[in-house]
Order: sequence, then C-alpha cells, then structure tokens
Amino acid sequence: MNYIILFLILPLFSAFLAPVCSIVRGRFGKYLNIVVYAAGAAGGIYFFTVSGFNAYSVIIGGWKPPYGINLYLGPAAFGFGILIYFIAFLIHIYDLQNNRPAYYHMLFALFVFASLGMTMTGDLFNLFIFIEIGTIALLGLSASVSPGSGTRGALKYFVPAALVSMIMLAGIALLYSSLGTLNIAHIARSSELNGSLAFLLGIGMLGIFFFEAELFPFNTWVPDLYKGAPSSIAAGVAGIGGIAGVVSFGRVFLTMMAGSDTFRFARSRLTAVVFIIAAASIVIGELAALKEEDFKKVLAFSSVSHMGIVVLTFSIGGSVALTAGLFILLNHSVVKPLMLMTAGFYIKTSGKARWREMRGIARRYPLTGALFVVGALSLMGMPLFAGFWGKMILLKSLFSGQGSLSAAGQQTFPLIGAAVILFSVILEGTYFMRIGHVFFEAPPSEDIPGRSRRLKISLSTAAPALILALVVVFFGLRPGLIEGYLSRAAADLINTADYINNVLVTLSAAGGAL
Amino acid sequence: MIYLVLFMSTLMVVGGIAVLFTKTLRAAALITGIVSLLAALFFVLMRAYDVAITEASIGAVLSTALYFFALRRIEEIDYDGGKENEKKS
Amino acid sequence: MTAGRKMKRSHRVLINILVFIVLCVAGFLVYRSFTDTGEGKKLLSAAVEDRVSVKFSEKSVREDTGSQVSFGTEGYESGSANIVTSIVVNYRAFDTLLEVIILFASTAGIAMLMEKRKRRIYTESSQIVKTAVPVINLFIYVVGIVIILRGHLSPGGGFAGGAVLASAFILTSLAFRNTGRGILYMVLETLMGLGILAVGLLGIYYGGGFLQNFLPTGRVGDFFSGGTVVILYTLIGVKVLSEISGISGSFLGNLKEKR
Amino acid sequence: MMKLCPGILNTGMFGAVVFPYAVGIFSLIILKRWKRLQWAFFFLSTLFQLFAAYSLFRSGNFGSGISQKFPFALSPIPGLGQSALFFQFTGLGFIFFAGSTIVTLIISIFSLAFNDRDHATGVAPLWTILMGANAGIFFAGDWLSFLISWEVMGWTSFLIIAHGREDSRKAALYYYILSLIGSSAMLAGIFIGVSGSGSMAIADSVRYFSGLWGTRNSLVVLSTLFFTVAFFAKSAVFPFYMWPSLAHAEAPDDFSSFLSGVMIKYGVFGLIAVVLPIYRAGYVGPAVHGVPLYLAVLGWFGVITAVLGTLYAIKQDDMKKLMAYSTVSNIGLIIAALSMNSSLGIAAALFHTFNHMVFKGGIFLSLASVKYRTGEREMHKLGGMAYRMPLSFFTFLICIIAAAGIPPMSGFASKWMIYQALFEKKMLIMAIPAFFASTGSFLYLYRGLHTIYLGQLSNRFAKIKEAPAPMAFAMLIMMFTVMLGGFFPGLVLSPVNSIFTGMGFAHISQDLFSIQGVTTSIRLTSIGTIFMGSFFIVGFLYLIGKKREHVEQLDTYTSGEMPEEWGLTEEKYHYGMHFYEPLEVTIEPFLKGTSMDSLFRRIGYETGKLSGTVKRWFNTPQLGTLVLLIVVVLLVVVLGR
Amino acid sequence: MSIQQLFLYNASAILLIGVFGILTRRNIIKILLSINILQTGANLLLVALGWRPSGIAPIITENTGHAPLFVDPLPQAMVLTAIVIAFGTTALGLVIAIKYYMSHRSLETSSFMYGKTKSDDEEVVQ
Repeated sequence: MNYIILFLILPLFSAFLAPVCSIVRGRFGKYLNIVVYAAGAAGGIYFFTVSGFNAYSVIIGGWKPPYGINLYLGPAAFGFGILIYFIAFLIHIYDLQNNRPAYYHMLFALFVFASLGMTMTGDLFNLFIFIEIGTIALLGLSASVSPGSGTRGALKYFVPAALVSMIMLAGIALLYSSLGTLNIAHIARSSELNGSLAFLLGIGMLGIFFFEAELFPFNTWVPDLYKGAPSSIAAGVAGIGGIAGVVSFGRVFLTMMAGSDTFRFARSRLTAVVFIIAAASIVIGELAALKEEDFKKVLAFSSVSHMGIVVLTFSIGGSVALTAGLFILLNHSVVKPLMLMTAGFYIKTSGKARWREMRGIARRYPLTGALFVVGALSLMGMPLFAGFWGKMILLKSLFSGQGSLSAAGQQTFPLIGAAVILFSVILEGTYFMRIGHVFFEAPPSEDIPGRSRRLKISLSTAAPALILALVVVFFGLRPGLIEGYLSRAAADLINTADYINNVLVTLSAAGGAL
Repeated sequence: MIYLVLFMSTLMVVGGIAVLFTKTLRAAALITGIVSLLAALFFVLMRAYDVAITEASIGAVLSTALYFFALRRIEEIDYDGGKENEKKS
Repeated sequence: MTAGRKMKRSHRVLINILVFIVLCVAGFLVYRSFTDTGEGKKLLSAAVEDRVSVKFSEKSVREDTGSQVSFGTEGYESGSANIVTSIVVNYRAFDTLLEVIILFASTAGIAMLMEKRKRRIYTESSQIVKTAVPVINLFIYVVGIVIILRGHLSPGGGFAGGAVLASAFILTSLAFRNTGRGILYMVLETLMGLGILAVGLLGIYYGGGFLQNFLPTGRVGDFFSGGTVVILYTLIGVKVLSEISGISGSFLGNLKEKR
Repeated sequence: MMKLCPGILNTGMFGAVVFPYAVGIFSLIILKRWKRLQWAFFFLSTLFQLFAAYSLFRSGNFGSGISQKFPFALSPIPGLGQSALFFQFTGLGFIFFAGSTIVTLIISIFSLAFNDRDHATGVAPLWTILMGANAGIFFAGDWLSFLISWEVMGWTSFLIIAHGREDSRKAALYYYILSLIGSSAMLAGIFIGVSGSGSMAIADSVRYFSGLWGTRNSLVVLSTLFFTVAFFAKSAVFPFYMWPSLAHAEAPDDFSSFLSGVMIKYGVFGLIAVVLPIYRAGYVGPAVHGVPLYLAVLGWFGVITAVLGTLYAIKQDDMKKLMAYSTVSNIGLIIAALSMNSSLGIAAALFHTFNHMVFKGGIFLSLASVKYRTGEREMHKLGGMAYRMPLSFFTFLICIIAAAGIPPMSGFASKWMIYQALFEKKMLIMAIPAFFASTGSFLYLYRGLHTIYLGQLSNRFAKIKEAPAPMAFAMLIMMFTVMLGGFFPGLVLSPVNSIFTGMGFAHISQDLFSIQGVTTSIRLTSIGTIFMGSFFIVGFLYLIGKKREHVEQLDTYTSGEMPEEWGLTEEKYHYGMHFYEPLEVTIEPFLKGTSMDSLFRRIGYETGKLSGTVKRWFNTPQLGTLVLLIVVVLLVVVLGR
Repeated sequence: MSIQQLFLYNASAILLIGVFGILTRRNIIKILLSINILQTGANLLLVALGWRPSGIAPIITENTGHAPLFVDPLPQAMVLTAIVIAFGTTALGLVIAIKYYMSHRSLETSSFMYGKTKSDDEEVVQ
C-alpha cells in the first residue's frame, strides 16, 4: 500500500519520458500523457476504494511526520485529485487535434503533478515548492503559443508570483523560527502564537493562495493568461489550477489557521480579510465581465467571481457552507473547461477573438452552441444543472447564519455575502445570456463566421466537452450522489482535530497505513 | 565581528539600491552578482558553508552570466530589425 | 516604438515615493508585530533546541538515541557527517526531488520558448583563451567532482558541484562557440530523473517509504556512509550539470537540436 | 368520464409537470428536423395537461390540499432538508392551471397552422418545457420545486422571446434581467422564511411569517417586499411596467398571445398564494379602512399601473405594443382588486384574471392572423381588414368589447366586481383612477379596431384571404369562451367560491347567472339579452340604411389636389397616423415625468461605465502596485481595531 | 544590538529593497533583478533565523566534541532548495522577457496596457 505514492508521481514518468520518446516518435508524448492520466484516475479510484474512503497518510522516506515530509490523502485530496486527472485527461483528448511540441506535454504533466501535490501535501515548505513547480510549468505553457499576449500574460503572472511566493517563504521562515516546525498538523497542534505576529504570518502565507485562487487584488494576470494561453491551457488553469489553489487554501486556512488554537488570537481578523477579498473579487469579476469584448477574457472574469464565491464560503465557515462551496468549485471546474473548449473551437473556426464578431456561429455548430448554453446556465445556477444546488445550499446556509467563523464576531458577513451572490447572479445571467443569444441569432447577411473555412467538428473536439456537459446535467439531476462525498471532503478540510490525530498520532504510528 | 557585519550589510544595502537606480542594465546585473557574493559571505559568517558554496556558484556566477547572455540576445533582436516578429505574425 | 503611453516623470517619482512610504508603513507594522508584547509565542521563541531539526542533528528521528552523534561511530539512521546533506538528501529528499524537477521544468520551458538566434555577433576568441580554458576546465572538473562526491562529508554537494561543472561547460562554449548537443543534455536529464525515481521506488520495494534509504549507513565520516546519499547526490549533480548547461546553451543559442 | 381517460392520465400533478418536460426534451433533441411535428407534440402535451386537469378536478377536493411527492425523489440534499420537492394540490393553483391550460390549448391549435414553412419559429420544444414549468409553478408545494419551475420558466421564455432574431435581443434581455432581479429578490425572501421556519414547505414559511406579527414586523415587511418585487417584475406592475411593450411586441406572434394571456399572471398567483395570506391572520400594524397599509400601497401601485398602461397604450402605433400596454393596465386593475384582501376582491381578481387570459388571448390571436396575412405591425399601414378577414374581425370585436368592460361580455362582470371590491373597502380615491383606466381603454381599443379592421382597405391588401381554418377555429373557440364567461359568470365564480373554504375566506354570494356585490347585484344574463337585442336593432338599421360607396384611400377631401406632390405617401396620409394627437400632446409631459424606463436605462448605462473602469484596472502597467497598496491598507485597517 | 538582530535587519532591508524594486521599476530586466534581490533577502532571513550565537557549522568532524552547538541545519537545507528555485525562475523569466521584446520591441511595463497595441487586442489564440 506504500505504492499509493504513485497516485501523485505518475505524471512524473510521462514528464521525464515525453521528450526522449518524442525523439523516437513525434506524437508519442501526447499519447503517453493520455495513458498516464487515465491510469492516474483509475488508480486514484482504486486506492480510494482500497483505503475505504478514509484518510491515508503517505510518509516519505520513512521519517515520521513532524520530521519528515508526509502527504495527507483525505477525501478532499483523493476526490479532487481524481477530478484533476479526469479533467487533464479530457483536456488532452481535446488537444489531440493540434500537434504540440514534446516539452508542452511534459510541462502540462508537471503542472498536473504540481496541482496534485498542492492538494495533498502536509508540509508547508513542500507546498511552497509545489506551487513553484506549478508556476514555472504554467509560465512555459502560457507563453508557448502566442508571442504577443501569451508572453504578456506570462509576465503578468510571473512577477506577482515571484513576489508572493517569496513573501510566503519569509512567512514560513518566521513561522519556523517561532514554532520550530514546518508540518501543518504539528503547527496546528502547537501553542498559541502572538496575535499580531500570527496575523502577519497569516497574511504573508495567504497571499500566494489569493494569487493561486485568482482572487481580487492579486489577479491582474487572469484575463491576459486566459487570452494569451491556448484554450487547453486556459482550461487547465480554470479547472485544475483552481482546484489546487482552493483545496490547498482550505488546507492552510481552514485546517491550520481557522481550526486550530495556534492562530487563535488572529482568527477573526484573518477571516475578515478573506471575506473582504472574496466579496471584492466576486463583485469585480462580474462587473469587469459585463463590458468585456474578448470571449476568453469574459470567461476569465467569470471564473474570478466564481473563485470568489468559493472562497467566500471559507470565510463563512460551517460544514454546510463549505459543502456548498466545494459544490460550486466542482461545478466551476467542470464547466469552465467545457466553455473554454467551446471558445477555443469557435475562435479557431471564426478566426475572431471577440464574441460579438462570432454572430450566428452556433447555428453552424449547434452541438457546441448547446454545450455552451448548458455551461452558461449551470454557471448562473439555473435548475436542472449542477450549479443550482450549490447556490441553493450556499444561500440556505448563509441566511440561516450558521457557521463557526461567522459566529466568531462577524454576524453581518453571511448577509453581505448573500447580497453579493444574488447581485452576481444578475450580472452573470446578463452577460452570458447576451453571448449565447449572439451565438444563436441569425446573422444579418449570409456571412456566418467559418463559412469560408468550414471545419468539421472532430470527435476529439466534441467528445470531451460533451462528457463534461453530461457530468453537469447528471449532477444537476441527481445531486445527492456527489453531495455526500462533498460533505465528507468539507469535514476533512474543517476538522482540525481529526487531521492532527490522523497525521501525527494514528497514521504515523502505523507507518502510513490506516 | 560586529563591525564587519555592519560594514558588509551597509555594502549590501547600498548595492541593492544601486541595482535599482543604475541606468545601464549590465551594470545592474553585475551589481546584483556582487550583492549575492556578499550574501555568500554572509552565509559563511552564519556558518552555512553549503549554502555559501551554492550561492556563490549559482546565485552569483551563473545568474549573472544568464543576465549577460540575455542582454546580448536582446541587442541582437534590435540588430535583426524585426524579422522574427514578421515571421511570427 | 514602445507600445502604451509613457508615464510622466513626475508621476513616476510620485509612485516611487508612494511605494516607499507604504513600505515604511509595512515595515513599521512588521516591526511592531515582532516586538509585540502580547501573550503567545513570538519571533525566535523556539530556540534551536526545541525545533524539529535537533532530531536531524542527533540523527534520532526513528529511535531516540538521546546523545549527540560523534565522529567515527556507526549504526545511525543516517550516516552522513554533513547534517545539511543528510537533511537535503535523506530526511527531506522529496523537496530535493521537486527542486530538481523545477530546474527540469525551467529547462524545458526555455528550450521550448527560445528560438535559434538569427545572427551572432562575436569575435573569434584569442589563442590565449583557447589554450587556457581547457587547463582551467580540468581544474574545475576535479573540483566539481570532488564537491559532488564528498557532499556528505564536507560542505558542498550535488547542486554546488553540478553548478561548478556547468560553469566549466559554459567556459568551453564561450571559448569555442560550441555548446555541445542539446539532445545529449536532454537524455542525461531524463536518465538522471528516472534514476532518482527508481531509487525512490526501490526504497518502497525494500519495504520502506518512497525515497527511503535502503543501503547500510556506515561509520560517520567514511566515504561509504549515508547509504543512498552518494548515489542520489551523484544523480542530482549530473542532472543539475546537464540542466544548467542546457539552459545556458539555449541562451547562447546554437544548439544543434531543439525540441 | 374517468372511465374514458386511461390510467396514465391519473398521474395527477406529477404527470402534468413531468410529461411536458419529457416531450419537450424529446422533441428538442430528436425532432430537430421536423418543425411541424414539434408543434403537434406541443399540442398533444397540452391536451394531456388538460386531461390531467380534468382528472384532478374529479379526484381532488379543493378544500384541503392533497400533497404528492416525486415518484423518484431526487436523492435528498442534507443541506436543504428532507422536506424538498413535493407537490401540493390547492384550489387556487388548480384554477390557474386549468385556465392557463385551456387558453394554451386553444393557442396551440392556432400555432399548428400558424407555424407553416415561412412563419415557422423553432420554439415549440421550449414552449412545451415551459408548459411543464407552468404546471410546476401552480402545483409547487415547497420552495425548491417552485424555484425550479420559476427559473425554468424564466430562461425558456427568454429563449423563446429572443428566438434568434437580432432585434428581439434587447427586448428579451430586458425581460430576462428584470426577471433575474425578481428571482434574486425572491431567493432572499424565500431563504429568510426557510431559515426561520426550518422547512422548505411554502405553507410553513407563510405560517412562520404570519406568526411574526407584533414581534418582528420589519422582518415580515422586508421579506414580503422581496416577494412582491419578484411578482411585480413578473407581472409588469408599476416600476417594471415597460417590458411587455418590448417583449410582447418582439416575441413570436402566437407566443405573445400566451405571454400576455398566461405568463403575466404568475405574479398574480404568487401574490395571492404567498403575500396575501401573510397579511390576514393576526396582522398587527397600521391599516387603511381595514386594509393593511402595505396592501393599500400595493393597491395604489396597481392603480398607477392601470393608469400608466392606459396612457401609454393610447399613444402606441404598433398594434402589439398597444395590446401589451392594455395588458399592463388590466394587470394593474387586478392588483388593485386583490390588494383589498377580501373575498370579493380576490374573487374579482381571479375572475378578471381568467377573463383577461381569454379575451387578451383572443385579441392577440386575431392580431397574429392579421400579421400572418399582411406581415405588418404598424397600424397606420393596415386598415379595412374587416372586409377581407371577417372572422378575425369578429373575434377582435367581441374580445375588445370584453376588454373594454362593456356588457354582455365577460370583462364587464369582472370589472364591476373590481369596483365593488374597492367600494367594499371604501377605497373611493382608488376607484376613481381605476374608472379612468377602464374608460380610457375605450380609446385605445377603439383605435385598434378602427385603424386595423375598419376604415379603407389599402390596395396592397386587396387580395388577402381569411386566416387558415385551424387558426379561425381557434379564434372561434376563444370568442365563444369570452361570451360564455360573460353570460354565465358562475362557471368561473363557483370554483372560486369553492376554493375560498380552503383559503379561509368567506364565500361570495353568486349563482350561475348573477353576482351579489356590496351595493347592488347584477344579473348578467338579462343584461346580456338586453344588449344583444340592441345590437340586433343597430344591425337592422345598418342593413336598411343607405349603402356607402367605396373610394380609393387617397381619393378624399383634397379636392383634386395630388397629396403626393406635398410628399404625402399613402402611409403618411393614413387616418391612423397620430390618431389621438391632441391627447398625446396633452399627456406627454406627464408620461415623461413618470417614465421608469429612462431610470432603468440610466442605471444600466452607469453600470456599464463602472464595469469599464473596473476592467481597465486589470491592465495597470505598474505590476500590482495597487496590489500592495490595497493589501497594506487592509492590514492597517484591520490591525487598527 | 546583537549580531543576530543585525542579520535580521540586513535581511529584511534587502527584502524591502526587492519589493520596492518590483513595485516601482518599469523595466522588465530591472524587475527580474529586483526579484533576485528579494530572493537573496529571503534566503538571508531564513539562514539568519537558524543562526545561534557561537554555533558551529552542522558538520560532524573529528574536532566537533561530544555536545556540539550546531546552528540550525534545516533552514540551510531549505535555502539550498530556494537558491536553485530562484535560478530556475530567473532563467525562465529572462526567456519570457526576450520573447516579449521580440513581439513588442519594448521592455517597459507601460507597454502592458491593452488597447494601445492593436496587434494584441486582435490577436487570436485558439
């Protein structure tokens, strides 16, 4: 059962092998990646069932957790890791149509690897290195295709990333010097920090998660990266990177800061900061998307606001709210790749970047148009689609005002959050319906974009988006199937005592197995 | 000992500020190399010999070399006069 | 022909001053929070004795030997005399693996993004250089190999040694305008990376965790001490060497192959 | 009769909701190619709904509602509680369901012929799904199913109104934004109630709110305000009275008949089902003549809507816009009546709702058939259609007689009841503008009648024929339904009476032929016969009178001058141009003063500007200087506490 | 003040200089240099936090007695990692800067504004 580490390091094999194998055979890399992702998803499901849907702690090098490095594979890490593999698999199938260099596949594999590691690592410095890997891989990928906006987006991503990551490193150093450990569980178990010091460290470490989760002040890179990167990479950022950022954010914020006594003196202030930033990013994302002309940038702004909604639930606290947040995260990370695949296909077909200039393109390609509408309705939280249930549960928990953190000093937060979310629903409906209608409306003259160079929808283009749309509709019709698991994942993130117990006492004593 | 540390830290701070305010990029890169060499000395003072060696070899030498190579490349782009740009678009 | 509008000089100065003031405020806040006299743990309140690293220098993570390790004794969980090395390659070897992967990723990104250079402005290097460089290189090789191989006994190790060796390669390529074959570097990287993974999986195979030491840890101070440390550090050294050479090669930009 | 309907029709509310969904999705996916077949399926599913309504009518007793869970319960959501997703059979819901189903069935007969090759719009599947949502709204027993139906109704109707024409995008978006605002407000109200009562059932929330009187009045008023915003937005009451003029005009012609007949009534249903009960039991607070202050304000909003709708309708030249505004004014009357919150008021509201469904449906059908033949919407391009399309003309005539509230047609009785309800609560000041609104309706209705159907036939339309048979048949049915409602009010009022027991209201005294108000009672059959007799006399005089002679449209009093030389085209010279110009000039400043439209446009404009500013922030050249500033400011602020 | 305080002040000064450079410089190469300085400062901070007065290097040799006072080795290991990470990021950032210069002919951050260069607004990246 120690081989469970393969669930994490499988992408490394394809990453190492892809360049060399591409000497032998040009298209080898992509097929290798597809195989590896499928194997990863299957293996994840296998391990998850074998470990009895329980937490599992991988101890690396045989050094027990406070000293060595451990990976904590709870329900959150397992389920979202499987989801990451699944989305990466579909994105690569979508990517089969255009031939990429071998390094591209290698970097994508590394990006997937880093995202997986971020979700499951139990050590702060290790988390820092995973984030760096993800940053570097994403930089290479986003600048790979477009010389203009791609490099611009990469630079806009690079500089703040270096800033916040170094600040996080300094924060880790200070934390180590004052607590003498790097392990998250160990930190959460040790005695209280000084209030203002704890607040400083909290800000310093949460900065990079705000950055990863595309939250408000740190997200100047989002529109440029979405526009400049190829659509599959943008889909990867939206789906995989979003999951990684949010889950590691939850691990650090909920488990290490909010749940433990270590940060007790700074907890309410940190919660306030997270809440303000999340609410601001919701409002700003929706507002910015309202006037945006560029198709992919609209999607970027909408994902900003959705990540804001997800993180808002963190600051509300309470398992119900967090379940809703994870539901919304699931919906977002399934729908946004779907919409970005559609966007990539339309942009390729029409040769235009602005959605106004793609008028009537959905009449030519009705399937993709219908998929786009499904995604839009699900993002807006319309019934019969997955997003609806997340919105319902979230609103209920907000209005009922329950939640551990909201009890800790901020009673007004849930109501403000509810107001912000309802406002965001209005704006989102406005611009998504506008775009969908422009796609479906009859063009004034007979110049449907793509009429000139009509592309056939290859199976590799349509199938992944179709699968994602089916997932959305399925969870929209039978939400209870996923909801139970999501509440387990929420409990996994919230429940600090169990985490400490699992990592430091039971699992490490048992040498990793449960 | 403390005066040595004071002297070196003043040197480092001055170097860091000089990096920001020098006009030519090459000089700035060079000063950055010097600053990281000073950092390597600091590591020696702090009894971190491994770090000192690594910083001296990678941080000081190789990074500076990379900066010089990159600046050379950028100048060549100006010499070429936009051919690559046209080739791209 | 810079795109975008130029900011007026006064604005730039204003922004500088503004940021300076803000940074002063931030620095003051940081200072205040460090010297805050509330209850709870403060900065540096964990002395070196109460940190987890004490177990590393005592080599007593598994079972508590209680006493400090002295030179020339044997039978410890990690035999390398250089404790930093034992941490880097043994206790926290996973970090090292990831860090090697970071170099790998940046090499790949650079090789993918950087085109072949169009025109190269250089003057043929002088005869003195051409004769001096191999001699220097020989010296550098020796130093680097020693640094790599004695990484567990004395300061140094894979990263430093690899960097030193790479500097020799850079010297060569500058002197003879030839950065060797990029494909060679790539194959080297791949093989070394797979080697590291293989060592890690062997650790699992011999009934331990990933990247666990499965070789006997000899006497502290011997060359053959520290188990897999030598192997891993050698692999890392070669990998770092090839990666840095690849990076500088693609900066100098006349690699034969490019993928 | 129950013998006749096979077992599938006994699935009751569930079948009535789910069957149209299934048929709609089926025809959306499978029958993409065959548009006519889609319309046939739409007709069939509506027929099925009618049968389901009949079986419910036979089985369910209106008094105490029976509830029905989903046969396959969507696997439960612990976050939302177990009491989710069940249907509640209430008499109120049944009346609305039956009325809407009957009207929709007639419209679907019309659509069968209307959507031929060159008028076809592929909206049939969406409309089928919308009918499912329609049933769901009326039968919903808990907020979740209500919300699902409400939202599905919202986006399907958006897609139908837009139906892929560029000029209809603005209208559809306008409509959709308003309904999004409404549904957001409703979500707020709903979850206040749910978190208070702890269950998702609608009745529990209502009970919870009405239990709060005296303790937390402000909360109750706030949440009812949320609900009211939602229902007003859907029913186009005062602040939101503009969207029908856009949406009804731009929607497909047969759908705008449904839109104006049925869909605009959802708000009325919601108000009666949710808001009014809260203000009955144990209401503590200010009241006007026994009417709670909040409801009185509601009533005033209704009256303002009625007046504004009338005034706007008078100055319209587009016939569909005109009828849309007349719908707005009728809705205003209905709101005024039901805000009295008395049995008479609610009976009047329901009666007028049903009548309005029928006669406005008929009006829009006849307009649709005119547009089907001529393709014109501006009235000054039409004229004299009565000679070519007599049956459409008669439908229009009967229906506008009903709409104007002239005996013997149905509108008269319901309007009379509305006034009675106002009198009952001594709301005379409210009654005066209501009178004005309904008399003003003479003006615009007559404008429609005269300009479209009477007058001189222009030469372009000399050749056109009467609408095809199924459309004519549908219009005929509508006509007879209007007459039936007029002669026998009891047909509608006795079911209404029977639901009052369930709602806890007193009965109103009526029988099949007569209604008893507060001041007097009327016997509609006698009034009807008197008026019919007078009609026959007038017709006899018309027959024996001197026949008029036909002249060309331009051959009029210009005494031989050629109007073309003055640049007068046939249209400019049309008598329908500036029909009520003096009146329009008089009321123009008033309308300018009270136009909510400009306000909303201003809001949208400002939002756009704001979003442009925000968007520019993402391109700041100074990489994240703002970032640090903001974060440090946050730090200082929060640390300062 | 003690030497350790001096180390810490030095490190934080370098950190602040780096942040200041990142936020105010307008040349991309300058920004990269400031990032390097920032990273150096972070490394200094790490090692300085692991330093102890009269501590010796954490290497066991003949003349390290029985109870040696090692300085904290763990921050040193972390710094080893951080230096290599810094090198990788610097190299990649330089390459991206070169590419940016190829397409924009400018290293000024003011060229990041959209709308000024039509080529980027119109650019289609599928």
